[in-house]
Amino acid sequence: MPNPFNVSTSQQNGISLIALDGFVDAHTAPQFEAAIQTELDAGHVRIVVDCAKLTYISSAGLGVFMSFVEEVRDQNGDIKICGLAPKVRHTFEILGFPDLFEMTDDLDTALAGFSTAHSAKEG
Amino acid sequence: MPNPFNVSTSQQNGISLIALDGFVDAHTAPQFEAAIQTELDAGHVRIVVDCAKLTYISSAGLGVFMSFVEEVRDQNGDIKICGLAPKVRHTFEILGFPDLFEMTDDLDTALAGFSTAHSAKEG
Amino acid sequence: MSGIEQTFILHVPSSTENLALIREFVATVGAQAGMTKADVAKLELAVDEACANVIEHAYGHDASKEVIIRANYDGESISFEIVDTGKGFDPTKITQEALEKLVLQRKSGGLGMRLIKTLMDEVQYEIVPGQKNELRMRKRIKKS
Amino acid sequence: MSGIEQTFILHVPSSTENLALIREFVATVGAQAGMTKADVAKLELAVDEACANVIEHAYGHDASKEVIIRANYDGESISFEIVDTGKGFDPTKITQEALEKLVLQRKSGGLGMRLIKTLMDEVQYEIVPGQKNELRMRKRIKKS
Ligand SMILES: Nc1ncnc2c1ncn2[C@@H]1O[C@H](COP(=O)(O)OP(=O)(O)O)[C@@H](O)[C@H]1O
Ligand SMILES: Nc1ncnc2c1ncn2[C@@H]1O[C@H](COP(=O)(O)OP(=O)(O)O)[C@@H](O)[C@H]1O
Repeated sequence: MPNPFNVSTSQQNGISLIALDGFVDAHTAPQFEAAIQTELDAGHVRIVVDCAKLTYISSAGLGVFMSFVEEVRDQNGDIKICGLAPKVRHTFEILGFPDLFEMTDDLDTALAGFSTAHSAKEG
Repeated sequence: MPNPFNVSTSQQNGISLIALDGFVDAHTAPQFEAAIQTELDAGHVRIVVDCAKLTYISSAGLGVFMSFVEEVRDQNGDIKICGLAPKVRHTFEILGFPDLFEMTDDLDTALAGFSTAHSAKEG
Repeated sequence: MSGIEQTFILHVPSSTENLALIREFVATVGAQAGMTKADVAKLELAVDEACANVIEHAYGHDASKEVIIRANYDGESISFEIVDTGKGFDPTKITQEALEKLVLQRKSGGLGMRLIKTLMDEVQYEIVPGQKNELRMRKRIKKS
Repeated sequence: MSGIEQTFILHVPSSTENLALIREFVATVGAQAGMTKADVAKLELAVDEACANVIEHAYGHDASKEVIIRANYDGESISFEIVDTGKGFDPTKITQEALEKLVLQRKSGGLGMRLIKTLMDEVQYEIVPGQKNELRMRKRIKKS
């Protein structure tokens, strides 16, 4: 069983924290997608994706961020990305994600971003 | 670089301790062979092979034990095997190694075996 | 040793389940070719994207079909050929939309080929629909 | 899913350097076939031994030659075919000496085929020297 993947969701002060662990590729991205969809269905639009344990992501995983962010921003929420390791960050960077997504090094900064400004960063 | 291998030799009270770390296959067995040969060349015939960090062994590695043990026993030495993990021990067992080699769980027992009886177990 | 040409081939059923094995294959061959760790990571991603496209687009997730990855290196460069016998497409007709536009359109795709082209030094498609579609890509080996 | 037959093929240059990749290939396919961890370890060792024999004996360490490993599984069993075009041999002429005797003769070899036969449920050689030598071996899948 090479390249395991796990996604887990928790709530912190009204913010949904989705933690990715392992490899997100075309095989595992649907689990990540389902985790975000579950939050939207529950009306949760303030989302932080904790990537501290993310070891690999392909465009299938990046597509999950892309396809949901407008919907949550329309509802005054956002999807923030935190904790990317340099190796994985590179993939986000070459596709221009830093221009469109708030990416922070640590979780606290990402969470704090929501408490100071409840509305989303405009793309 | 999958399946790394490392072999390191140290001396303890006149006993040569050869520690195997990682994967011993037909590719890496020559390094193990060279480590034993080095001891023989130095006249060291009391050898403990510490397998606590050995994660894999194929017949190429087992052949190293086989080809040297008579020579060291002829000189009143021995090659003792210690610390095998269950998964690796299985390979030694299906080929009958426990009948011909002294195999101990821990290093101290293997080392003590030499201090109580300097001569070798007879095959 | 690095001067001699070395060829490795992997055939797997066309399922995303096998992308992990494909990446391990690429990582091992890339490391053996003497690529840096950073470049090995780029190869893994490029080949993953190419194979994910074959699995999804060329074969429409039909796991009875086969994806073939051919790796080749010498002292200069490493190349990968991804071969399928699926439906094919015209790569010149694929327009690369800006990320901002994809996001506004709530698209989840459209980044794969861009990644491949960014990560590799040479990328070339040879398409004969239904017969044999081949994506050839090459990366120079930096001395690490 | 496990009822459908799945085929995986790996071609590598005939060098012991590639045994690690071969084992990873076997481990991944074995896990996907639903083998227990203990049985996956047995498959890895059996295929390693078979390929090491091809690299050493069939091709005499000529890395320009190719070792081919074909894996196949369905819900019942997993099989591996190791194919070479090397010198071949007559497996019925190989006698299995007792370990004690090998040790007394200071032999470093002679254990590989014994391991393969112990680890697998079925082992079969088909030898056409210089043309195509094939070792086919099969193991039943225990429900884990
Ligand atoms: N191997 C292929 N076979 C058929 N069509 C392909 C193939 N690769 C890419 N395509 C087409 O090119 C488009 C763009 O591919 P890509 O940039 O990888 O994004 P995505 O796969 O996310 O749509 C795909 O949507 C598909 O229509
Ligand atoms: N694929 C092969 N091609 C040619 N000869 C082989 C092959 N496999 C095994 N043999 C012969 O059978 C003998 C026994 O093989 P084995 O039991 O694996 O022990 P070892 O490889 O350590 O000698 C080898 O020494 C070799 O002569």
